[in-house]
Amino acid sequence: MINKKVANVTEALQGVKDDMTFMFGGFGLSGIPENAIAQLVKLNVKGLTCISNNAGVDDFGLGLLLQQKQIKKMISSYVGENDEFERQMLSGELEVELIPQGTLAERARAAQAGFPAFYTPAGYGTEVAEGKETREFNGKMYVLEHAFKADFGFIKAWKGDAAGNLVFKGTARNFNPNMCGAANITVAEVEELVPVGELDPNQIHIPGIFVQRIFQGLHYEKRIEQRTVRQRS
Amino acid sequence: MINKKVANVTEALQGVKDDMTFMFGGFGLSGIPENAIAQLVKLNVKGLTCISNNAGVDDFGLGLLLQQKQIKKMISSYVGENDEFERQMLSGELEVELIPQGTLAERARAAQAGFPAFYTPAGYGTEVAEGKETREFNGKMYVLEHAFKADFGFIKAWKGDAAGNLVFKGTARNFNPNMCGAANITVAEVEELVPVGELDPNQIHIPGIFVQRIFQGLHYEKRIEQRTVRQRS
Amino acid sequence: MLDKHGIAKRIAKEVKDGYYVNLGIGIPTLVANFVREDIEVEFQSENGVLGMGPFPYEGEEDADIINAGKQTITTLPGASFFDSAMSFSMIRGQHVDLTILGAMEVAENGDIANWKIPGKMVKGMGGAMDLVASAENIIVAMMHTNREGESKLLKSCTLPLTGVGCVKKIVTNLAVIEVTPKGFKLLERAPGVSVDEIKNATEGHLVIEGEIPEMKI
Amino acid sequence: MLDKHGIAKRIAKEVKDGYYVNLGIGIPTLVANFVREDIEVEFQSENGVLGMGPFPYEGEEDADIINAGKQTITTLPGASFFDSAMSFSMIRGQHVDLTILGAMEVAENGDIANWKIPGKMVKGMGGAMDLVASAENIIVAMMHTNREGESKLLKSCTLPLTGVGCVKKIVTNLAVIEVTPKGFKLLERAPGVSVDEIKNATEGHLVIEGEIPEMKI
Repeated sequence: MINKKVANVTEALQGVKDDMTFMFGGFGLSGIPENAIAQLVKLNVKGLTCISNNAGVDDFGLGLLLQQKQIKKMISSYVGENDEFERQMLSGELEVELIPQGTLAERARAAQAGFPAFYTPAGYGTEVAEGKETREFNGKMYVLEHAFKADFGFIKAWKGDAAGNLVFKGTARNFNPNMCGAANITVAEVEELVPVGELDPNQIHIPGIFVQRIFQGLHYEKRIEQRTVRQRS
Repeated sequence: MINKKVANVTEALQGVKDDMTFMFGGFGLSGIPENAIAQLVKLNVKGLTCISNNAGVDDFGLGLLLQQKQIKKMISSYVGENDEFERQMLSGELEVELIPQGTLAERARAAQAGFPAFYTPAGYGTEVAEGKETREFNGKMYVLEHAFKADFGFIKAWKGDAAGNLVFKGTARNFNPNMCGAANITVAEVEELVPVGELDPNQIHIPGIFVQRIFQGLHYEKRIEQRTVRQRS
Repeated sequence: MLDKHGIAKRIAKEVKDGYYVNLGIGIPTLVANFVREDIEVEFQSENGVLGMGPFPYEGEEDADIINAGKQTITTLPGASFFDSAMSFSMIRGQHVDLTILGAMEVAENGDIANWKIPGKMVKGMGGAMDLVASAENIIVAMMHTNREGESKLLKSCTLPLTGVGCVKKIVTNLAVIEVTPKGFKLLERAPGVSVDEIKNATEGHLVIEGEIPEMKI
Repeated sequence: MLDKHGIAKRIAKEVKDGYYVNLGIGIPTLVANFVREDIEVEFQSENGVLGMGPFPYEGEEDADIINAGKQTITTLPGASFFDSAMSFSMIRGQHVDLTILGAMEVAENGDIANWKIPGKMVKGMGGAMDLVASAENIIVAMMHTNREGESKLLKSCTLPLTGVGCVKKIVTNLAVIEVTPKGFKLLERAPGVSVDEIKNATEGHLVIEGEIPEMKI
C-alpha cells in the first residue's frame, strides 16, 4: 500500500503558488473542498485560474477567494449565485470562460484518462464553439474540446483511506471523481479517514492511484444553498 | 421506477436476428453473460459480428458460438486461448479485427456517452492505425477511433434490481459497465435480482437508465481459466 | 391564459410511460407535480442523481442530496447517484428521453437562447448546451412574451444561442406550438385565448392550419 | 547467464518506492516475487484491479478475482476493483509508473513487437499497445535470442509493431541494456557473460562505453 496520507491541510497544500491553475470539485456548495479553500484564503495566493463548475456564493466556497481578489480567471458552467463575481466580471477585473457543464466534466475526465481531445455536440453553432474546430460525424456536428491542464486538483470525498481510495456521498460526488488525477497533484480531503482495508474494494469510487495527498478535513459547514422542504401531511 | 425486468432469457433476447452486431462483457471467462450466450447457441442465429475482449475457450464462452459457426466477425483485443478460433481465422472462415484493449473499452464507453470519436495514443505507428486519421497533440501522436455501434449488448452483473441498476463483483466487472447503454438494447443478466430499494443508491455501478432488460440468470458455472494457488506454509 | 402551473400541467401530458426526464430550473421543475400517477417516470438531474423524489420534510434536508437548482431533494426506491461525467453520458448518449427547459428566446427554426444577455446578465449555460445539443425530444416551457411584452418566439434569436435547430415543441401561457420546417405550427390554444392573440404575440412565422383546438388540461 | 527468475530478480531492482506497476504475462509476472519488502509498491492489472496480492490458498480461488493472465489472485488491504475504461485511464493517463512486459523483438530505436507473427500466431495485443503508447517507463523482460538462436535485439523489427520508439530499458538473460539515440547501450553483463557474447547475440547497434560491470542481483 502506497501511503498518501498527510498530516493536515498545510502539508496538503505545499507547493501552491501565485498564478497557478487549480481544479475544484463541487456543484454549488455541495461537495466543495472546504478545507483547501480556507487554506488558499489563508495563503492568499494570487493570480489564480480556477476550474470549477460554479463560483460559490459571496461569503462561502470560491466566493471567499473572489473577495480577496485571488482569482484572475474562472472556468465554469454556471455562476449565477454570486454578486461579487458578477461585479468583478462586468468590470473586467475577472476573466471568465463559460463552458457547457458536460464539456467541463469531460475535459477533466480526458485529463484523468490521457485523452488529449474529444468531439462533443455541446455548444455547436454557439459562441462556445467560436475559434474551435467543428466536424461532422454521421450527419451531426461536433466541436473538438481539449483536456484540461492544472497544477492542483482539490477534491472533497466522504470517506477515504491512507492509500488514497475515495468514496463519495449522494450528489456531493459530482465533479470530484472526474477531477481526480486530472491535475499534476490531486489533493483529497475527506470527512472521515478510515483505516486501510475498511473500504470494500468493490465499492471504491476512485482508486488511490489518482490521488497524491489525502488528509482528514475539519469543521465542515456543508452549507445548504436552497433549503427546500415540504409540509408533513 | 421504470421496470426493466423480464421473465427469463428467452424474453430477454427477443428481437435477436441473423447478421446482427453484439457486444459481450467479460474478460476471459470472468464476468461473461453465460445465460445470453447459451440462448444464442440455442437460437442458432448466424452471421454475427461479436465485440468482446476475448473469444472464450473451445468449449465455453463465445467458443460455443464459434463451434456452431455462428460468428462471421470477431472484434477483440486478445484471442489466445481458443484453438477453434485460430483454426477458423487462419482458414479465412472467420473475419477478425484485433484492437488495443483500452481502445475497445473506450469505443464502448464513447457509444454509451454519445461521443462519436476520440483520440488515443494506442496503436500509433502500428498496423492498427493503418487507414485511420492520426494527429499530433502537444508533441505526441494519436489515432482517431470511433464509437462502436451494436444491436444488442449482453452484460453480466453480480446484483441488480428491476429498475435495471447493476452492481458488479471483483474483476468480473471489466468491460460490462462500459458496454451498458452502448448498444441499441442492453440486456443484463444477474446472479442475484434483489428487490428495488435494496441496493445503496450511492453504490450502484450502473444506473438502470443504461439497461433495457434485466433478468435473473440461472446455473452459473463461472469457470476458472487459470487456477493458480500457493502452498499453505 | 395559463399561469406557470398551467404550463407545467400541460407539459406533464407530454410525459409518457417509461420516460427518463430532465427538468430545467423554473417552470420545468413544476412539471413533476402534475405527471400522471399511473405511469412510470424517472427524473434525472445533471448534478448526478436519477430517481428524484419530492422535497424532504423539514429537518430531513441533506446538504449532500440536491438537484441541479441546488435545492434539497429526496430520492425514490431504485434511485442512483453518479459523477458528472456519467450524468452527461446519460444526456449526451440520448438515454434521457425528454428534456424540458426554459428559454429567453426561441426561433422558428428551433434555435434557442437562454444563458446570456450580453453586458447585462451572464449566469452561464450550466448543462443546457449539452441537453439541447443531445436530446431528441426537447420541450420549451416559457411565457409567450417577455416583461416588456415583446414576443419570445422570433424569426431568429437576438441573444447568444444555447443550441441550433433543436427545439421541437413550445408550451407557453398562450399556446402549444410545434417547430416545423415551415415555422411555428400552432397546435393548441390556451383556455380563453384566441388565435389572433397568439398571432399578435408571435414574431416568427406562425403556421395556422384548420381549426385550432383549445388545450385540454 | 540468467534464467527467467534471474531476469525477474534484476528487474525488481528497478522498482522504486511508491511505484504503481503493471506486469505483463510471463517473466514480468515473476518480478512481484522479488521486490524489496521495505518499499511500498502496488501492482495494477488491466482487467480491473489495483493492489494485487499473491495467489490464493487452495480452495480460496474466486472466479471473479483474476489478473490479466486469467490467473486467480488475491488482493491486499487498500486494493480496489474498477471497470476497463477506468483501468486504461490509469494506463493512458500515465498514473502507472512502470510497465514491464515481454517482447518478441525490440529495435535499437525502441520499437517493440510482441503480438503477432503473420500467418502463424495471432493472439492479439491485449492491453500492450495502450501500455507501450502511454507509459513513460517501459522495461522489456525477455531472452536475448529466440529458440532458433537469433537475436531479438534488432536494427529494426521484422514483425508487426506493438509500439514505436517506446522501450527505455531491456533486461535479458545476458545483459541490461538502455535504449539511447545512439542505439542499444550496454549497461551491465549477466554473471559470467562476456561483452563479446552479448555483442554476438545482438543484431542491432550495441554501444559499449568503458568497463561494463557485472550485474548485482
